[in-house]
Amino acid sequence: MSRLLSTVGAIAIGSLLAAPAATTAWAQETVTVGAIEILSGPSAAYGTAIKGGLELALDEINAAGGVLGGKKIALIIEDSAGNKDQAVNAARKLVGRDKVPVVIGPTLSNEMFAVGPVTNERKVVTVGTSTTAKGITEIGPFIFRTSLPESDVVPVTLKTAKDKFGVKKIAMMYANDDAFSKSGFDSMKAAAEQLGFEIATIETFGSKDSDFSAQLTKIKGLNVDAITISALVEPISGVVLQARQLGIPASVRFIGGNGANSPKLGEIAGGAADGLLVGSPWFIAKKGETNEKFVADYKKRNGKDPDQFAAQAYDTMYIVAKAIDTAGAADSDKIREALYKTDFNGVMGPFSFTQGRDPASNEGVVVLAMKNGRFEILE
Amino acid sequence: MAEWLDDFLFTYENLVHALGVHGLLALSMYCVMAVGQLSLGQAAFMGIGAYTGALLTLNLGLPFWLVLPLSALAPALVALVIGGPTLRLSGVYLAISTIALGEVLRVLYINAEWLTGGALGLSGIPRKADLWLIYLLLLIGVVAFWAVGRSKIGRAMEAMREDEAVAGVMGVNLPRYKLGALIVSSMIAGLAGCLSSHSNSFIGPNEYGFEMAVTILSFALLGGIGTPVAPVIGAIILTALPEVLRPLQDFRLVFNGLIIVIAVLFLPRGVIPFRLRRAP
Amino acid sequence: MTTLLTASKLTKQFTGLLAVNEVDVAVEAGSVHGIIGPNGAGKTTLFNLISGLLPPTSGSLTLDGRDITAAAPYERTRLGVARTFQNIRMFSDMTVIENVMTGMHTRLEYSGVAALFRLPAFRRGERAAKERATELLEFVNLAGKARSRSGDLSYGDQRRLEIARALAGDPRLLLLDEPAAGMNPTETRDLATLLRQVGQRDITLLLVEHNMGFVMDLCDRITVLNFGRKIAEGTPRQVRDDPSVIEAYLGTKVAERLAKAHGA
Amino acid sequence: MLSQQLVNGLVLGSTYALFALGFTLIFGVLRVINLTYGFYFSIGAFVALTAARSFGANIWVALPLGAIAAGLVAVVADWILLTRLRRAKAGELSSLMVTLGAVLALYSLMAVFIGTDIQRFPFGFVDNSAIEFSGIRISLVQMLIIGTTLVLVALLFVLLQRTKLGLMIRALAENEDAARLMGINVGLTVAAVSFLSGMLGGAAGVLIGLNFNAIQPFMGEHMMLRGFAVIIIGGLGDIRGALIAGVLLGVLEVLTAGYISSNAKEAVAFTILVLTLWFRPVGLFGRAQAKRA
Repeated sequence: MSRLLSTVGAIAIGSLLAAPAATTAWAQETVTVGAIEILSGPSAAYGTAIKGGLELALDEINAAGGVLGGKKIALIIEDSAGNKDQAVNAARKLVGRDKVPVVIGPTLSNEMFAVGPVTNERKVVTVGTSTTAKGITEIGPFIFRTSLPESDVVPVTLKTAKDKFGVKKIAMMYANDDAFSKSGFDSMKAAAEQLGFEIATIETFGSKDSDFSAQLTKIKGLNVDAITISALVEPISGVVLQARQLGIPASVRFIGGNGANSPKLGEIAGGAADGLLVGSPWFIAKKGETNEKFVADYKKRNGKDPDQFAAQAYDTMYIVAKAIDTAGAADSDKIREALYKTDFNGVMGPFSFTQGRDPASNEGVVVLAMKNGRFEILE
Repeated sequence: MAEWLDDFLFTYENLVHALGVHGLLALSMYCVMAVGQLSLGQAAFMGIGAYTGALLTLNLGLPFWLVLPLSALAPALVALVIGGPTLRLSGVYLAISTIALGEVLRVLYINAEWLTGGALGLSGIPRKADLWLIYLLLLIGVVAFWAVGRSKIGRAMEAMREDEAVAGVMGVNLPRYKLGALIVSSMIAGLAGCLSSHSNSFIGPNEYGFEMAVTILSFALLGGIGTPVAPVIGAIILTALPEVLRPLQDFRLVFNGLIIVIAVLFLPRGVIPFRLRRAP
Repeated sequence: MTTLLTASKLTKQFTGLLAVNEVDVAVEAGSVHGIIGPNGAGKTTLFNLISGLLPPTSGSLTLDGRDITAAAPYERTRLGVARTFQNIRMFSDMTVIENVMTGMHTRLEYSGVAALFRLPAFRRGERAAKERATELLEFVNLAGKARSRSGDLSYGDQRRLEIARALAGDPRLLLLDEPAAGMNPTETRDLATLLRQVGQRDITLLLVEHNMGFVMDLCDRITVLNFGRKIAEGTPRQVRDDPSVIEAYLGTKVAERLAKAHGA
Repeated sequence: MLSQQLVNGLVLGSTYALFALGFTLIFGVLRVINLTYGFYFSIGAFVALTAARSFGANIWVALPLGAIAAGLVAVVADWILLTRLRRAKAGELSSLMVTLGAVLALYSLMAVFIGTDIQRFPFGFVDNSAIEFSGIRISLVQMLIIGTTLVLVALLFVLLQRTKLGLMIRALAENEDAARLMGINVGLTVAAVSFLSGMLGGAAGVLIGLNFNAIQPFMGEHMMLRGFAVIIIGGLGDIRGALIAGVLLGVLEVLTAGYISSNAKEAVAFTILVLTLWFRPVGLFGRAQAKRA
């Protein structure tokens, strides 16, 4: 039996060994950067947008002469399918086989919690572009992120709601079964308490639920000024639609977290979502030459409008390329040092890292309001 | 160690871990199916082991040699509660209630935030599950099933699988065997869970659900349950194949599902159809 | 003589059908007791009640003075009840000798731990079991086929294997459900010889059979069932001459003849 | 507020009952826990959605279309997956496993081809307005769901008790061999039962997809877990039991979320399921003894 086992093992290992030789030969003229994104499965939309943003920036950087005096950047994007194990396997492959000095991604905070310890152990710089959960950069000294954590964005939104619309009494809702929504809610609750809101009730639901009538009926009876919601866009759309169906008036605004910041909300919920407020590190109609060019080029390259994930990825690719250049070598330690010194002005506005490897400023955050199924900047 | 070997092991460490852990899970599935029962709770039992192990390590700082057996004990208690009422009934009741078990536990992990971290799960679990330990346990498991399989217990189990009523007439204490098999299988799954949480550093509440349960079932059905090695080989094939054949990854679940259909309809003995001899 | 098995007012009701209706049977230790009756008389149901495969609706069962009405099949086996089935139910993937050894389940005393570590108790037990199984196979004339897959045996061989498997548990009471069904006269004669030898081993036999010659020849005492009720009991001679029995059997035949006449 | 919550519970419960009808019918007659049932639910909803989108079908066209399509899928699925096992008289666990594998493959295949994004019926597909009386709101779709559930249960009873097909189905449910001896075309009756349950599943998919306006391939799987709870609580194979258990479960879930905690809502179904298994495995209304091991 043990012979059988070892035979199977040998076959598996043999076929795995066959692959790695290919990538090393051209590593001399190029700097290889890895990325792990969700390109298939239920959440593929996020990864696809990120891929679009990364590749657009990459084309521009390479066309302008690359890094380190003429070396081009090669980007290897691995698919995680939103699966933690697959993400870790991808990270191990990028680090162990492709020997990349930098990994961009992975897409979800959950994946980062699994991937981070692995890359950090190998001292490979890892830059999250879309991981907004609490504690991401605390995984280790090699873990950075360019996405503003929810705790930086949400207070801006809530404060706007308070100042502009006189919101005082709120109900809070969140999906309690996924890390993204839960951690968004934690930030929201902290911000709401700090701003002195009266929290009438906290209601939860599951990400895959389709019936929210019980929670919403309860909220309806509490006469709140606004409802905060932290979840992915699909359940948010469902909640918003049912709230209006149950007769919660349009004057009771929804205030969304990062998950609500998606054009899909308008597509699905239509007019029911009108009035919803959301804070965003980036907005498609943001003024400025850099952004307008980015939006136009992205649309030309990918055939659709960019979203915040694409924008963050686009900036991140530039930030990483600059750091490689500054470091003077494709060496993880040096790139890490260089990242601390980042001073970049991209589509999201001025950018630098804190000592805790998070974005330093939330100045770029704009508050958007839904109107006729589309987001507009709240003036 | 040579650098390339180091890199190689690093690259495939997860896969090699997963092969061992999945082997144990397949063995746990084998244990139930060998007495003709169907449990879809192996993923849930694995989850209990994973959480128990992680919590004992993180909160109490117990040594791993103590954590491991405790992680096997916790799912055994749950198996006792589930198996008690359902094993008296026809087999579908166990299957359904074990599916439900996975769901109940998921809700529990999500809501017992103070303990389990809720949706955020538990992170920073130290990596204590060494490769040799995983494979040693797998080997012990296979050998133990092999040894017990060649005794009156093995004969009783096969008899139950072939014709439960007649096995009863032969004097096999059916409730005791069924419950025993469920408990042993939950313990193996718990061990696998504990080993996986101590090699992954992060666990979350949504990892031990329906899909994982079906995947574990497909291991055993592909390999067959003629001998204890067969399901392990099934697990190795189904774990390694998507890694070798990348395009298969998109269709991973479709593939696992079809494996089950094909195995039940056309390959009821699996790809390793040999049968363990049970008499000298 | 003492009574080994007593059924009193044993009743089994299925939806809309009284399959066994207040049947009293007393089986003497050491006897060969037959149960006969037309099709659908409730014979197999009675067997299933005695071996514990079905719970009775009412009534009670005692074995050697001990109430076994609620005992599970395995407990009855332990107390010495064994049976064969009308439609042979073999563990067909197992070898012949494995089938017989499975029948010894209750007689093997070693523990799981002993099996796991191959302790002396296990080795002793298995060795003895193998010897005993070989002996039983010789007894039913299957010694040469000990390692064949039992599903591949001929019909007659399977019948005899089932008897060997039942005997392996050292029963005091052996229930045989139509043991001669599907056998040719020679095979039937051999079977009768075999069963007489079994009887000499201090084993009480209770058998259901359609082959009248076989039953009359073999049994010490016969119970007749019809529509779930006991209609007669006694020695073969008494039963043969009992008018209600003749009516039960003849009645059906007459009815058949009448039906045929109508059809034509 | 309590009355509104009761209405919410009634609507939710009707969706559970509606979903469980066909599921329990299959078990009652064919003695199979057929997990592909969840897929009939998804496919019914998708066919209706496609009809509404591609040629602007209204609900009265899309609903039967979705139901019939799901019915046909059910007949084919049963034929491919279960005929062989039925002929071999394989145990109920084999059929459970085969449908389990098949349903996973079907959902995933559907997801690979049409994605897992939630899709919705076009705006204005049905009248979204709601009726309000003494503070209770109920939308037309919700009334449609409750109404359809009641009508379908009634039709099913009439079919089973008053028609020749019903007689054949009942005979098959009682005993397959006996039914064959009575001259019943078993294959045809099996197909009819599959078609019926597929239609029920498909119709449930359309209506529930419409009510929550969220359609995606795995919608059947999420419903399935509730489905298990309902058919076990109601008693396996018991149509009336499924109706009552479904409504009961919906009301309890809503009341739990409304008055205890929305965290606990998810646990309601499974708590009752486990209690049922412990104390009343024949289901709430079962009389017969549960099948013994």
